Amino acid sequence: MEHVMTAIRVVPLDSYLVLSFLLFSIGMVGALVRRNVIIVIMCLELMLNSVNLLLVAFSAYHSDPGAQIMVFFIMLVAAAEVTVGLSILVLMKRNTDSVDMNILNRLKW
Amino acid sequence: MVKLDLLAILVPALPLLGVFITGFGRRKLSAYAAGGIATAMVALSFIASLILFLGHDGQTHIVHLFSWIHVGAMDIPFAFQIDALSLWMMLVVTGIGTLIHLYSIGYMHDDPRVATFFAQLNLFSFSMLLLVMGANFLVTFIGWEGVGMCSYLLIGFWYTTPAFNYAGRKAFVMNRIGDVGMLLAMALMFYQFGTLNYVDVMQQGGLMASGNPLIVTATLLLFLGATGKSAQLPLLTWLPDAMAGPTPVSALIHAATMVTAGVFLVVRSSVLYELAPYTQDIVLWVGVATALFGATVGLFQNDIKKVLAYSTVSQLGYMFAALGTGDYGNGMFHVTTHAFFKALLFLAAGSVIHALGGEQDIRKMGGLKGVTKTTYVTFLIATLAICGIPPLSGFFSKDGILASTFAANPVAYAVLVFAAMLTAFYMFRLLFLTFFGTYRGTAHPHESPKVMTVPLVVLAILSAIGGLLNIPHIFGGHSWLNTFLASAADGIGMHPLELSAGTEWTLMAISTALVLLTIWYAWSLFCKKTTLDGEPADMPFLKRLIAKRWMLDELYAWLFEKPFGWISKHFFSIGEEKIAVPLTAGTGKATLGFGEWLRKVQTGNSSFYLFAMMVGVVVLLILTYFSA
Amino acid sequence: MEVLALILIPFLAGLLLLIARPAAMARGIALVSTLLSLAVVFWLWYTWTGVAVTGISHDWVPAWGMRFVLGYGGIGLLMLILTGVLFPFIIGTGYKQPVGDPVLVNALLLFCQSALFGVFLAQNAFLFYIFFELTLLPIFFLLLKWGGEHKRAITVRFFLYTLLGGLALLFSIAYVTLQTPLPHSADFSVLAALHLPMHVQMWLFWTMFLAFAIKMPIFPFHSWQPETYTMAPTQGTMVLSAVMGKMGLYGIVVFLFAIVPEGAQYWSSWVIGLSLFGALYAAVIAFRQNDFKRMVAYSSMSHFGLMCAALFTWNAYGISGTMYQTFAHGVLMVCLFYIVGAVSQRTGSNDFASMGGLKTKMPRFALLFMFVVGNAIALPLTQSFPGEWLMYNGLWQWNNWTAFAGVLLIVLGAIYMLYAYQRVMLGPDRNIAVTDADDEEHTFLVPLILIFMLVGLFPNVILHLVDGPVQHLLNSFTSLP
Amino acid sequence: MSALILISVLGVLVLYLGLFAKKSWLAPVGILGLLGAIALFYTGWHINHPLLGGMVVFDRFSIGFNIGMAIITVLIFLFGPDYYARKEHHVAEQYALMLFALVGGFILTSYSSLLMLFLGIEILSIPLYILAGAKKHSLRSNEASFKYFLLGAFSTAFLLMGIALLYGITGSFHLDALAAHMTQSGGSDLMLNFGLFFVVTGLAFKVGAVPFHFWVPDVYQGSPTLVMTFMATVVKMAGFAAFFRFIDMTGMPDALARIMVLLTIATLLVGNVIALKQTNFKRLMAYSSVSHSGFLLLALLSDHGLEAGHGMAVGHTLLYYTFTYSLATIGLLILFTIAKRANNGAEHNNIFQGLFAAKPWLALCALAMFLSLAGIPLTAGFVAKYQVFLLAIGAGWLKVMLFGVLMALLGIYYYIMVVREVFVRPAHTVTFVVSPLNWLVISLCAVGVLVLGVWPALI
Repeated sequence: MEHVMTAIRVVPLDSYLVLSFLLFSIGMVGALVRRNVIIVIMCLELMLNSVNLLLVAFSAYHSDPGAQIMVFFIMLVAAAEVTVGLSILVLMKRNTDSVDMNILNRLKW
Repeated sequence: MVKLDLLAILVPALPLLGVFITGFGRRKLSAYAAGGIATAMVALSFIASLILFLGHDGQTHIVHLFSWIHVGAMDIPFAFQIDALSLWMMLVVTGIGTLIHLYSIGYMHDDPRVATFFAQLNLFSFSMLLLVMGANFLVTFIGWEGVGMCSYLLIGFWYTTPAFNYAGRKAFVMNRIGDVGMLLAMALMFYQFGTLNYVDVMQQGGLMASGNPLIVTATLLLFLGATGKSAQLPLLTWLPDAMAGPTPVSALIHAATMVTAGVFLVVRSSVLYELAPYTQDIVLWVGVATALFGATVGLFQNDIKKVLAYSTVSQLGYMFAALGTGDYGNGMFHVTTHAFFKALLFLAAGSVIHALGGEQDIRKMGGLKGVTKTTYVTFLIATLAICGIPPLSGFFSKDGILASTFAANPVAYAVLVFAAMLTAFYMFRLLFLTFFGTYRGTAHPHESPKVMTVPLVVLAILSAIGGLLNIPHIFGGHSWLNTFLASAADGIGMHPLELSAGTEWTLMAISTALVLLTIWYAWSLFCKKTTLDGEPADMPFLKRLIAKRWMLDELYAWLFEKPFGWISKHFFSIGEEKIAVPLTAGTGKATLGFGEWLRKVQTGNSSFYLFAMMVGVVVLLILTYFSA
Repeated sequence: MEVLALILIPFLAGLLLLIARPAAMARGIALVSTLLSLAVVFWLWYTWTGVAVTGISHDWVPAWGMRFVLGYGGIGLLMLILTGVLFPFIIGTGYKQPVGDPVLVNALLLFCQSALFGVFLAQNAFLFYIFFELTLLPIFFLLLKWGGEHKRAITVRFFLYTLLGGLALLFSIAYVTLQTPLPHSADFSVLAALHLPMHVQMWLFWTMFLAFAIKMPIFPFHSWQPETYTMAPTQGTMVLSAVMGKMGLYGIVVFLFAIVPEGAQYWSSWVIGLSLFGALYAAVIAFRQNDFKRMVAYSSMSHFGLMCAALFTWNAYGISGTMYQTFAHGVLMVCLFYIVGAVSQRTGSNDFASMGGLKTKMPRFALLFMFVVGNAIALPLTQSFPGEWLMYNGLWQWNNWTAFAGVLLIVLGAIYMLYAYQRVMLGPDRNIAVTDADDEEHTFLVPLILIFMLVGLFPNVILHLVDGPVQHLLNSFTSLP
Repeated sequence: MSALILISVLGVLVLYLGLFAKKSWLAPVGILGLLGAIALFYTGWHINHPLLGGMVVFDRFSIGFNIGMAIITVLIFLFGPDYYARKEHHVAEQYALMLFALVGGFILTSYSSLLMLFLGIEILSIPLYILAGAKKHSLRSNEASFKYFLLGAFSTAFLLMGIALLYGITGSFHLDALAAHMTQSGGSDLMLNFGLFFVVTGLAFKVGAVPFHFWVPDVYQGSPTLVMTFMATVVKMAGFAAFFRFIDMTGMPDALARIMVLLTIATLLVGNVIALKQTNFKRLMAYSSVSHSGFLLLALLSDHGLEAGHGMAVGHTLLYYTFTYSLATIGLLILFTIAKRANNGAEHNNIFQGLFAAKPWLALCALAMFLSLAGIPLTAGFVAKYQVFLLAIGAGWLKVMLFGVLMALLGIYYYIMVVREVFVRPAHTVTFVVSPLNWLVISLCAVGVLVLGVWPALI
């Protein structure tokens, strides 16, 4: 286990930061520009995972396992969330026969 | 003293009682009952005043009833002051009042609201008595406003005629303008002296240096009040219109008593005026100017009452001229004699109007001396009196005034003499056109009933012999009235005339001669042949101007009434409806509009929401960056 | 205990009405309850010894200085008298000029009276505020349900406008409460003791004054008043003008003069200027009004202007005069609005055009009206005169020219009141089918007329109530550091 | 702790009851369980020990909030039977999901570790995503759940980013560590501020603060009324509890304070101004909920300058405010359901017309609750606002506070407009059908609002 940590520590922390920020931004922008709900959900996952990456990196640098527990929780919750999300998507497909997220805009003003 | 207190309270209380009786019983009482009661009340209060007068010991008595307004350092009692001045005014008011009440019984007996009329007439007597008896300015002010209100009510007594109501309002409002001065003067004096009791104010004021600006201001403001009440320039246009009221009202309120309240007020505070020579000059010249104004306008009036009204204005001018010269004694004397003959003139005129069934235009009269004998004779006496023909009362009072004016300022004297000539002219014009020549009207003239003629006779006698009250030294008398009034709280009117007897004789001779000359001229114009004025339209300019009362009413209408109405309308239509209300309502509307606009942001598109959230995040993030 | 009774009697009576809903005797019950509270007020007056009374003092929420303190000083007592005396008449108006469902109307009026008693009894700023706002609710519903045209819009506007002031006041109360030493207390006694720094008083004055200025209303904040008065049912207008407006004047005395005296002193010239201008402005407007009720509304605003101006002159005559005048003005307004109601009830409209020449048909009514006019133009020996006289003195002692401006009001007052009287009563009979004043109207107006004549003759009965407190107020101010 | 377990088990139990189609038992069982939980919380009032390795602390603050939320949930459950009367299947899930969400709420009030914060938010949210979409065949319901899910997930990502950054600085998820670090670093560290900011973003989303409020109106309007009630009440309480806990434990550096001020002002403005023109009652309530969030943020703001853990006055105010607000909201939304049925499905504000004529008592209750929301004296809403004002002035936020006063005035306007409807006679006759249970709940809420308004010390 220990050598994993060291392996992680090879790369300076800032690089992890930048990378995860990049991933996060990619996800965010993707969620903004794409209208297909499935892709949007994927983008959200990407954002979450960027956070996971960051957490792992930190835990390595702090040599504290807490963050990795957190990562597991995040994965778990993300799974649950996506389940719900997809089920909602299914409903949506049934009702509107489309997966374009702006098709649903009856509620406004 | 109890007796004095009781009487002093009775004097005003009786007319008030009359008000209640005639007022509450106005439906049940017959015309004569109401008139009788009202008259009785005033008569009784006359008797009470007479007893007080006879028992007067030359001292000043304060009858303290109760503390009226008491705040902090201000304690204004409800009290009467019994001294020579107030006693004299009480006598005049109740005396003349009684006669006029009596006369009214006959004059008003067939009016449906006669009881109300008498109630208001009694109320007037009550207020007038408060005015003259008040021991401090504020109690006087009660009466001051009270008489104003009564005059408003009585002028508009026949309320179905809009013109009369207008006249009433005009009178009241103009008086109110004067009252502004009075109120401010009182505020000033209270601020200065910490009291409003005449005795204390005069006592403290007397210690101040002559020409003290405070005194000048106070006296000027008081005089403003006086001009309002006594119809002096510039606040005189209400008096002629006030003739809309029943003739007895004109006689009592607008000739004999109320209009002299201004004179009374000035005499009351003569001590202050003595210390304000500046104000005295103003009083003198306002008086002179008014005398001239009234006299000129009187020349070409065709309404019998209007003529008398303007002559009243002019006579009041004489009184103020006297006060201006500091000759308070003769001022009061003229108040008295004027009360006699002017009341008489009005009542006689009323009798004529009554005889002609309401006709007031002298062009439709004439030749009445055969029909209405008593009226004619009494009217003649009064006319001679007002023109100052010796030895009638008017001669003495007017001559006294002329003399002291000459002493003070020859120019003023000249103007007043001229005014006296004009007076003689228009009075005789009136007399001739009314009683001489041939009847030009359509009605069937008849002499008035006894109840009306008796007062005429009494007044005629008074106007004839009234002069005896104050015969000057030059005639071997010793100015009894002056001496008597001098015993009042604050030695009034004691100005030994510094004129040689010779000068006095000359003055008398001059004025009398001129007057007689004028009378002859009037005779030649209106008695030998009857010349009638047409409408103002076809007169030469100056004459038209005079006939139209120097356009004073038009001037005021143009200067004040119209602009005021305009402002009032537009303050509302612009200030309120265009600015104030729209502003509030507008604020609300604007907010709602903002809401309407802002809700559009909630487009309903999820991607926009995401975008908006991200923008929010980024912006705030940048802020955090810079503020961290 | 009496003080609590004052608040409870009307409140319980109102509840009774709401629960029992005795349509037939609703007015009777309401009248009895108001007379009952009037009796209590008179008892308080009778037992008044000249020293401030604290009836109830009880903790509420100590943390925020909210305490339930009821009591009254001379000025408060005067206000209680005002409320107690006028409400029987306001209720009585319903007999001759019924509006809406008697149960609800009277219940609302009673609630309003209860709240008003609360306002004048409260000795704790927070308590004061609560009652201050509670007075609004009944009026709000009264106007909303039984107002005239545009009632919904106007009512809401009025409600929000007054609440704006209220919230500003609440803000000020919260602020000053936090300035008090721990444990915080919003009692007037405590608040009066703290001397806030000048720069605070400068702005705090306005946040407080706003509420009262809107209530009265004073010139720039008046735009709600005429339309509301005109639209409101007669009883509502009476409450608004005769009693609720006085909360403004009372509030100025208990809040501004006690808590921000220097601020009040500093701004007094501004306030006096605004008030006097507003007074003249309203008086001028009143002259050419074509709507009788609106004309009276403007006259009321004009009077309030004068009162507020005199209040800020900071001398015994101005303040006492104003305090005295609150009562006079209340009586006057009830009379006037009753007359407006009675006349427009007969002619079917408030418009002067629909009136004129009524005196021939209704001479007795004209006489009553004449008395009221006399009071309205402040003839001496009517109730209004001593008040105005004192206020003029106050103004004069503050500055001669303001006194001049103030005195002009008696001219303008005469102009518009007499003109109104003429337009209603005088002139040729236009054969409008109207009936003369009946016994009910006499039983309503004659007592009021007696009141204002008697008080006018013996104003000291009112003045001696305020004299002491006013002196005390002035002394406490002059003794400031 | 035991309460947490109890509620979770209760949820499962309810689900099983659903399996055996004991529809009429659901609400009673749920309520009994909740009362039990309340009792347990109450017994735990004085014990204040950390649990789960110090990741959760049941102190007075959290227990107070928990009891409050439990009570609100009880009231909502009391509304349930009538609301679901027409619905045959899948009623149990609704109750169960609400219970699960409630567990999330409990965690949010008592977390002392960012990990638990994250978990709590998710446990609270995920059931709500489902509940919002409970009406399977209603497009609106579907849209509501979708938007809620989408935006929720989005904000979660920010929250996590924030947590990660904070962890990166302190090397621990524990709030105390964070507080400690801040006290020594003085809170001027950029990364720290970013972390704090991202976490605040996530929380701001939950409480519906502008500009993260976009979900509120749409979701409230779309989701079933009962669910909306739950969101507007319990979720708000939990959200602010979490928010306060975070702010109070960590303390508020000036940078964050500035952000908070902006959030507050924006929330007050947008919430109130947009509400002015709302004609759909649910949407109106949604915006009013936003505006109330604004006032609550104002209260949070006055925690600025207090050192960590000393904001109990603020906490108390938040509890009082949210609880009384929830009371009024429940009552009104139940009334709304009744009116909606009476006007066959319309949601316009004017469906309340004729209420006073038909049901005077309920009308008066409605009046009380509206006035409470508007903040008129003698109602709890007024006291709540007054507390906020006191706090804000005490903390020196005078200008923000004055702005709040103005906005409160706007608030009064739109509530008054609805009140007006209540007292208007309708054009056509409407018959309001009120089940005794609903009547009870409404009366309870109204009376509660008034009683709490007169005796605020009760909370």
